[in-house]
Amino acid sequence: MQTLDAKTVAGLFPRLAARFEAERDALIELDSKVGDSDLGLTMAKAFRAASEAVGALDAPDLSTQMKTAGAAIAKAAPSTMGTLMATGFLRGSKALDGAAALDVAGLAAFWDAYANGVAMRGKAALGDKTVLDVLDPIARRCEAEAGKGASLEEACAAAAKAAADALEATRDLVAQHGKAAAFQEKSRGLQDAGGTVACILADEFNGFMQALAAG
Amino acid sequence: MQTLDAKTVAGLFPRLAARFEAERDALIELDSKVGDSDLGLTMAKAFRAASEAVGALDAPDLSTQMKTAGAAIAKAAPSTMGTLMATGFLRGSKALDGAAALDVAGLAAFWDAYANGVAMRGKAALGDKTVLDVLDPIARRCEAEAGKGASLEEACAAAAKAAADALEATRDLVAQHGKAAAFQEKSRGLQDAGGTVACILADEFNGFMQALAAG
Amino acid sequence: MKKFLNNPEDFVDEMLEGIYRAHPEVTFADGDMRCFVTANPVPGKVGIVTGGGSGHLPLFLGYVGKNMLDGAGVGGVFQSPSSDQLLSVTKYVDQGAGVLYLYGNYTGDIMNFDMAGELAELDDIETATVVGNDDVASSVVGEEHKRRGVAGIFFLYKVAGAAAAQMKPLAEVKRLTEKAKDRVRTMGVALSPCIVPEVGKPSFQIGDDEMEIGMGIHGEPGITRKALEPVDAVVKEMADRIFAEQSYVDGDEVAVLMNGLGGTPLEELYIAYRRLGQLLDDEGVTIRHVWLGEFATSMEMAGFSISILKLDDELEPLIAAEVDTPFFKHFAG
Amino acid sequence: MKKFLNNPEDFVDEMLEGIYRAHPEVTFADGDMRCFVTANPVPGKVGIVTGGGSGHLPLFLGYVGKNMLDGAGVGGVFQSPSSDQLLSVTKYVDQGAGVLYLYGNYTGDIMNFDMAGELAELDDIETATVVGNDDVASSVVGEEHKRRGVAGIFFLYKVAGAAAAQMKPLAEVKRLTEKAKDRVRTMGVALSPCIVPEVGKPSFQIGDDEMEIGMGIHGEPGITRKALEPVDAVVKEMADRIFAEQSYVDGDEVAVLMNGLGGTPLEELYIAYRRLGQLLDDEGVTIRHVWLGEFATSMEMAGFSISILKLDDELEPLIAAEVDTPFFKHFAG
Ligand SMILES: Nc1ncnc2c1ncn2[C@@H]1O[C@H](COP(=O)(O)OP(=O)(O)O)[C@@H](O)[C@H]1O
Ligand SMILES: Nc1ncnc2c1ncn2[C@@H]1O[C@H](COP(=O)(O)OP(=O)(O)O)[C@@H](O)[C@H]1O
Ligand SMILES: [Mg+2]
Ligand SMILES: [Mg+2]
Ligand SMILES: [Mg+2]
Ligand SMILES: [Mg+2]
Repeated sequence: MQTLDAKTVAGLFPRLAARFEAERDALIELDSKVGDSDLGLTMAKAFRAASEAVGALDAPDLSTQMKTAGAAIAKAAPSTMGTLMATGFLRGSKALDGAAALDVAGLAAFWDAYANGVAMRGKAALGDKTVLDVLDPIARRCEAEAGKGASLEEACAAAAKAAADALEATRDLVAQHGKAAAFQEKSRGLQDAGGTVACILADEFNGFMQALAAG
Repeated sequence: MQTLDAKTVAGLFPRLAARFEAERDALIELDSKVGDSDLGLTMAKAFRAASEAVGALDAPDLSTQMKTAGAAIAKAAPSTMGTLMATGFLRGSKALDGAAALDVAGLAAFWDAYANGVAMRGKAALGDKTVLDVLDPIARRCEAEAGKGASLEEACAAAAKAAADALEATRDLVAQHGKAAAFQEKSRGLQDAGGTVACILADEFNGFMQALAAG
Repeated sequence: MKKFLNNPEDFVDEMLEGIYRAHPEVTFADGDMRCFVTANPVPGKVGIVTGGGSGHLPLFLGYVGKNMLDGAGVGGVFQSPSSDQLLSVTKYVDQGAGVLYLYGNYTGDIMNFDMAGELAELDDIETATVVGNDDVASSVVGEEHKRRGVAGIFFLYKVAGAAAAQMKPLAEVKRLTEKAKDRVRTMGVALSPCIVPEVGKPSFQIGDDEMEIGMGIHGEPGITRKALEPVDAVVKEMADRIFAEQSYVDGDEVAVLMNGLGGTPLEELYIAYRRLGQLLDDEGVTIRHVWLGEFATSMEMAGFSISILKLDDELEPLIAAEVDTPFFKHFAG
Repeated sequence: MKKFLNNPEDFVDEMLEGIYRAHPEVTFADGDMRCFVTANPVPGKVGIVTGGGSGHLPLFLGYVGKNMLDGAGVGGVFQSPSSDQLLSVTKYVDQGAGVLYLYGNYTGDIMNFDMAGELAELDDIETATVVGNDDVASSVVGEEHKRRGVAGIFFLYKVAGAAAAQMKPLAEVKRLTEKAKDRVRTMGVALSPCIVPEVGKPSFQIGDDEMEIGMGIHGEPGITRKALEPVDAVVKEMADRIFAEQSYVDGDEVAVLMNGLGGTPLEELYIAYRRLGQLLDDEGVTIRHVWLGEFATSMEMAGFSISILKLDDELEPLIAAEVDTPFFKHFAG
């Protein structure tokens, strides 16, 4: 597939909601190691709210979907990651302004805006062991795939792979932000909790595209 | 022995102190069943204080010994049992007023005053499952022994036996006073904690006399 | 035993040292730290003296201060102060108008206050006594004199303190305090025991999912032990027992004390209070005054109690009066 | 999880219902209970707004009241309030003189307050921000901006509230609050974890005989975990770290906050305070003001924190000012 209409893209949100509900306990567990255990709760709430809000819209365009999701997440889950994901969707929505359908260039623009928004709001740099260290590789990979003229399912598969690798690489980093920063060297060896969320996002985008491609 | 001089009687107090120190944990345990676990602490403190106070006196007569012990206990251990034992010694001291030496009649008068003082202060009746249900049999037994012209060691042995039986009999009673009263029927079957203290007192009086009699 | 302390035997005295360091408005009589008194006695006023075992902060000493109590005998953990100590407090506190003894219904305390009162009489100090017995769980109706005194004594302190501050005579202070006593009821629930420092282990065991409704503040048994239920159900069960003894009519006004036993977070007290408020609404009763927090604790015990005082025109203004003690402050409306 | 609650998801909202029932002096903006505001805003006064996660009562909302704060955004347990909610509070609170945002140094809160401030600006409401970062244990000297905000924010609330009540302009309120922020330091110690109701189990484990010095109020790791020592030694270790950053000279005056984390009895706080007083005596420092009790908790967590504010002539009268909120009352001397 080279493009996807807005109506089809909206099907992504129930998927995300279901996935984060399923990941609830795993994310709690992960966040309990060098955090405060809330990540599973907040992400489940965030994406349930996003899915409900988008589902309640009448034939929204792409930008409106993303904006609505972002606003819903900001309300439902104003934790660190909730706020960052909200910011990501809100910024991503601007990148899709006026787009009638989703293509790989649009996808790349979305993720680029998403990652930039997160970096701005969290004042984090690459290598600080945050969600940004997974979001940025996703954006970069999508750009590269767009340059190659890849299909949506190819781009998303590549982005998911890049995310998984990037998440793995966060193990070598030492946390500089948030509650994990207090653990200093002890955070080394652990995969970043926020990065795990980004990885799940890329994975669900991919699963969604593959299911559609498979018909 | 028919009489004991005041100087010898004073040797009772270190014995009581040592015995209650040894019974500390057992009394805590007993008071924990239908009380607040303090009995071992308070009785150890009470009789340590009594022994120290009497020990600090210069050749005190019998009445002064008992009065000093009572006052020391009142200060050191103002719990229910501490206050009752203090009252007992203070009242007992009056019964021994002017007595140059201890005989069985004096002993009987001491225990009678002791038991009456406790009953008055605690407003308890016989059968209420309190220390009184052991003190009263001690007093009655000593009176009977005095009537028979028994020796001090005979009277004390009989009183100790009467105390042990009376303590056993408290098992059949239901507590009417103090923290144990809240347990109502559940207090049945248990020996009374305060009664145990009275039984220990009679037992130590007896041990003291037997040791002296054995020379 | 996981506690912040040094030698367990010094627990009470080191606590008192800390209190005297922090609060210059209180001091002690006769060189004995356990004879706790206000530094600012009011000439001619009836003195109010309380006392009891330690381990219940802010009970008892915490209510010594302006418009409340004048002195407190401080006992060891869960033990009465001695009659000597109570006498010292009485002598310091007496300003010629006599002294009201106001404490909870426990044998050790009763005997020591009685003895102190007998001794005070020899010194020509008039005393009167009111014994708090608000714990509904500790005996049946008709046997109220056997009931334990628990958190509801807070209201008695407030009434007695305000009445005495108005320079009422001893008999009148006693009458008003008795009236409050007759109109206050408390029910408690506990989830966990506490540890007396010198004992070093909990005095009772309770299952991981169990609660005890009606437990006393020294861990005395209550009415039922059973699996923990949602707090709305727990509050309903507690409130029903209190309501049954207060025979409300529409338009009645009450004062409520939601008291944490020490280990229960304030958040949970407010959740419980929400339900109590609904239940009183259903009865047509107005909550005119409410206090939530820790007023009578058992060290780290988890649990809470509900005390309800049925107000009338005489009691309400006394409950509403301003109070300033180191541990409790109340701005009048 | 042994807690008094109904559905864990309703924990915060039912708590708020209880609070609004109990305290008519507070209310909420925009129909959202989590937008907590004073019912009596003062015309022309700089508004002081705080906010943060629930589970820390009386933080944060407990300090909304006379001479202290005007509003608080209430988050889920250990979660930030949303920027929308903070904006609603900001709009309600603004009386034309601008609003000071005053909260603790946590990423979620910072981002949401920043967003709210950006949105408020679009509505022509001027905001300024002071971020509390008093927790000595959470980063080294020179990296103070990375430190967590904990109980010491109490003093910042008091300074900001008193300054605003004097009708000082926003810039001046901010300057004074910043000054207090630079002069307050806190060290904590914890003995046990707490349980977030929706999570249902403790977020960390700690041995039966262990303490963690420097632990954060969400259970973040501190400086050392080791066997529990006598409290005198624990206080010494904590005080040394604070003293090292306050370079006292003889005659200095401080304000002290001995704060219980929720599960620690008041008796133990006073024992700890006794030792702290001795240590400050040794430094030649006078404790001009002290508060002991629960001011910033982590639900049922056992532990305490020591906060010390080094006073000066400008801060002292602000700390001494009278305050009346539902959760905290202070009669001026
Ligand atoms: N300043 C920041 N910028 C970007 N990401 C951050 C920042 N601080 C924390 N994170 C991410 O947030 C994750 C934790 O999220 P979350 O559990 O929501 O935090 P909290 O519970 O502290 O609000 C971390 O694993 C990290 O990826
Ligand atoms: N009113 C009373 N009169 C006489 N004895 C009493 C009375 N109340 C309690 N006792 C005795 O006191 C014992 C408990 O003593 P103690 O542990 O000192 O009580 P507490 O800890 O409640 O002060 C009981 O076993 C009983 O024998
Ligand atoms: Mg987290
Ligand atoms: Mg006992
Ligand atoms: Mg507490
Ligand atoms: Mg508490």
